[in-house]
Amino acid sequence: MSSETSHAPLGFWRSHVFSTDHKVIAKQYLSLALFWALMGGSTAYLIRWQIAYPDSEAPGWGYVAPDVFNALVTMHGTIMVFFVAMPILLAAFGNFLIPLMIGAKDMAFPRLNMLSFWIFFVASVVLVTSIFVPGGPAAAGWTGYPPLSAKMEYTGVGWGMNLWLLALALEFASFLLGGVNFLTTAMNMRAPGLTWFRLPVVVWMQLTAAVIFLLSVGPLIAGAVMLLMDRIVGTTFFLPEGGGEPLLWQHLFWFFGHPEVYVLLLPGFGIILEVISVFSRKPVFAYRPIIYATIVAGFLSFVVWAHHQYVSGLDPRLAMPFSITTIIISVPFAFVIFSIIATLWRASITFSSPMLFSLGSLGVFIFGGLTGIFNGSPPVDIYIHDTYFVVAHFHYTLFSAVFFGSFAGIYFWFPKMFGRMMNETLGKIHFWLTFIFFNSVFIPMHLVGLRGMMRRIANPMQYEFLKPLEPLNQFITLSAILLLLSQFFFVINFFMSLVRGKAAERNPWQANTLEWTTDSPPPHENFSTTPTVYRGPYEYSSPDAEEDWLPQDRPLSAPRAAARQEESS
Amino acid sequence: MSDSHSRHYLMIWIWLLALVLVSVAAASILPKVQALVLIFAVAIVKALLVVRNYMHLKNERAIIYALVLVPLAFVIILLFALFPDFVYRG
Amino acid sequence: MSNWFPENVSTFGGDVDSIFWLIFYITTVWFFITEGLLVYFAFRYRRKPGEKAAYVLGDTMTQLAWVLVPLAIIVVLDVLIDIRGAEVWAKIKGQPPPADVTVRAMGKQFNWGFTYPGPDGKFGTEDDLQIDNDLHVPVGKVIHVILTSKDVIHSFFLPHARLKQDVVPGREIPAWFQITKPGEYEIPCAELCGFGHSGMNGKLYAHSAEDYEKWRKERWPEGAQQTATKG
Amino acid sequence: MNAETATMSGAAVPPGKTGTWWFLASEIPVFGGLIASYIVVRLGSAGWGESSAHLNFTLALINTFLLLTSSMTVVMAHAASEESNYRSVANFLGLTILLGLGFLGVKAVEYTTEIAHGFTPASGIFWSFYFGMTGLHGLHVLAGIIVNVVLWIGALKGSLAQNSHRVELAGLYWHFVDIVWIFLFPLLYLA
Repeated sequence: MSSETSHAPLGFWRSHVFSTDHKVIAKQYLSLALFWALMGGSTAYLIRWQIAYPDSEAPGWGYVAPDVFNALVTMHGTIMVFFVAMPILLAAFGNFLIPLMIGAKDMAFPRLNMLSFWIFFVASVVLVTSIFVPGGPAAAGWTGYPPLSAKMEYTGVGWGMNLWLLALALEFASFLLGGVNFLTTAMNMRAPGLTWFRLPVVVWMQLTAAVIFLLSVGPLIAGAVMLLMDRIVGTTFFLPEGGGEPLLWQHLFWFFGHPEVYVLLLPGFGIILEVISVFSRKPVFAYRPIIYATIVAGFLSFVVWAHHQYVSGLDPRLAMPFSITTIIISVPFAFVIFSIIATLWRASITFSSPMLFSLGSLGVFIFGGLTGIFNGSPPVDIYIHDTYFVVAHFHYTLFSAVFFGSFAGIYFWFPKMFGRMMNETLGKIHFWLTFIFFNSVFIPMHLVGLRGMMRRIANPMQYEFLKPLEPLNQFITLSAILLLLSQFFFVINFFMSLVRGKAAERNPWQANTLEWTTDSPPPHENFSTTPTVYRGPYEYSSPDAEEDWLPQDRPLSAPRAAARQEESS
Repeated sequence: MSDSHSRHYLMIWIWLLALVLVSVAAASILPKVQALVLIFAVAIVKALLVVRNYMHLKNERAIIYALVLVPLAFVIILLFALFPDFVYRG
Repeated sequence: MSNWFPENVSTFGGDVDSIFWLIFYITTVWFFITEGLLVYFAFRYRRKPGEKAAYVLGDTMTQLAWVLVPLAIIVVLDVLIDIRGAEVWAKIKGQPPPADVTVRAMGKQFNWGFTYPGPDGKFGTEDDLQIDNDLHVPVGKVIHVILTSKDVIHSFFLPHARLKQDVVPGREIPAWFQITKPGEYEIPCAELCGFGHSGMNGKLYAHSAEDYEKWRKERWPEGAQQTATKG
Repeated sequence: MNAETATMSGAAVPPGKTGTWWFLASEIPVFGGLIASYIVVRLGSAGWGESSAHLNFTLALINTFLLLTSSMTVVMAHAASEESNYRSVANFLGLTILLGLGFLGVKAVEYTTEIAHGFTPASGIFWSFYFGMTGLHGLHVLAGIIVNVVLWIGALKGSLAQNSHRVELAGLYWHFVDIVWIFLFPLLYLA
């Protein structure tokens, strides 16, 4: 394949639509994911409205029937996890950052990279069409437990469910190809001098996330094939009347499901680690142990899945081993959290909007991690399983990476991506509103959950013991609406800065990693000359330099190099 | 075509075919349990023959070994974790 | 803070709550330590002109100890929580106490169907009673419920008894509870089971001894002489 | 996809091979999950032996022979491409494609006879797994054939020279598909 010579002028189509440039592909993923975030956000609004004011006319939509409510709940989960979180955290940041941070011209397989976006685009089209198909979209929860999801008459959803499965299968194929690309690029195309332990942490975490996804999605692809055959060909994999096993799907789903939440979390951790280190002007505390902890957590994430099934027919004897592995996996993450906090010790912190979002993400994750211990303990899970306590828990852990983590990333790398600075005051307003309304939505949700309110019920007022929760639910809905509205500060800031933002220089934040050594936005081949790397990415406030930063590719002046040499030999 | 290569591959091919016949014979002669054990042992040997010789895994770097063994380990963990729910029916 | 939960009326409900509060106090302590440290460091070490950050790599054991020691404490507390949890789990899910009354519960799209064995104490005999929605049980007795489902996965949820167990079609899952306070308690379904999931709600009538006896006489007039406890 | 765009940083494994092995690593849990489910559900319920007796054993034996032989021919093609002998690369690839098509042909005959006897995917859990596993494997064989055809045309036209390493990569994928059948054959037909 003759790779395009760098100066061959590409037409609009080749350079903007069907482009093999990893930066363009990253922006394509980002824009498609932001569209889906809008869709996911509107499903959240309708769900919250129906719960707070059951069977009333939701402004802008109207009455939400029970089956429509189930479809909204399913779509909210599917869109947010697979069509917002994964594209932004894995595909957009991974595609944009990995080649730039390792000093490569592009991904190892540029055309495969473009192909994986367009497979994701087709998956999005398939999911959108599944909404308008007779019988409506899938309505069996984002987990799609059979037999409810395996037979049309149980939910009245016909092709909507089949297309939902197809959309997921395509999305998995897209991210499988993406993962192969990320790993091959990082293994083979690092700049000279860039050894494995001089890689920025966000690259390490992107790679671990890619490996976890690659090795965990298999059984769910098999499960999706089996479920699709159950629905179309009439096989009975998950139908007990035909000798099938409904619990088999839950095992296959959660064998993928739990590693999946770490696939979402790790890129978020990587981003906030980068941002915190830059704005504290201080090296990441325990860089290498964090990487080992991430890899250990990656392996452990494969042996914890059944803590989702304590009360769903799992053999009671299995609950204890899985609660032990669930406890063990909280150790590496606690280590990473404490190390991030230790990075702040004796730092010199500037509270820019990326930094605020990273600190917010950390604070939110600590709360989410701690509520996880309630869910991990089998007896407590007997009571709180499938209640809003679980919903509140996973929104804390997911929001920390997906919402706060990716906003930190967007505010931090916007200058490099688009060549313009974002407005700081709008960023700070957006942060504080999002942080306050996020907590006012999800802290009360813990209480609603403890009172026993079950998940995915359209009308809590049909239950005597839930009636006293009406004011709380209304408060949550109001805060959720305000949380959604406060996102407009980001949308305005994003599009305004695209056009009228102050022109960004090469290194606005004075950071060390390689992507800040090239222009903003970087040219087609990223680097005029392939950089050579002399040190790790976090040499801030290093004794070797007067300023408080020392880029990876800057050779040390001779005397200092000599001093450094015998010091470290 | 260098003879050493092709002769080696032909030898492996003959071994594979022979092993197929062994497992077929085992299925019809040996009692149930022994037959099963032998059949799947033969299957593993055949897989190793293909992986080591045809896929040249024996002269690859360790990373490639890991790429095969780690997913296999996870699949085996999944298999044994499913036993209590579906085989012993708790 | 005790009204965070619906009133507990079952024997093992107290144990479930005690594990919850054990975890609650431990996590609250850690919550304030960690978040407090985060906020304090963020504020205390904000950028001051002329001051450079410390070049701390955290690659020596003395520095790492600052992270590893709290981690070790967390591991110890986690193990404690897990041991206490295992005891309660074994009590609830392990060998249940002998049954005073056994009932079959069948989840179906959109209500619960209960089958009572009747005076002869055996299922499948003609004196069985099959009624929807209402589960009548004596207070203070061990009730065994054999959970199954007709169509999709539902979840038998007794919030006041701290009991929840998914019902899976094709399987019979045993569960047990013992109510301590007479009254009416709801039995919602906690697993998405179709468009009627919201509103799928049964009723548990926990009768005192004589009320339960009166209820049995109404249901099985001729078989009144068998005492309630057999079966 | 060629090797020289990569600035070598000590990795001896060229990108093409790294990528292919990562892809195969992600395929192992797919078939692993399916086979684990089959084993577990089979051990948990009775009556699978009788159903599997209805399968046509001789056809399966022929299929096993075809696929094993195609594994040999594709590695011969790889050996030939190492020596840039693109004439014999084309011959061996052609042979591999024929054997692959033969495999699918036998599979089609098998399916039609079974369905004619009334054993469709809907007639019970064994048949669900049988059609599910062999169907998914058959699709992978088909994908492999398409890749081999593309390379075969490249070999005939001589344009394969710059990307000769692709023959090895296609071979790796083909061996993987063959190994899956090495396990499917005893699981379905012998057990």
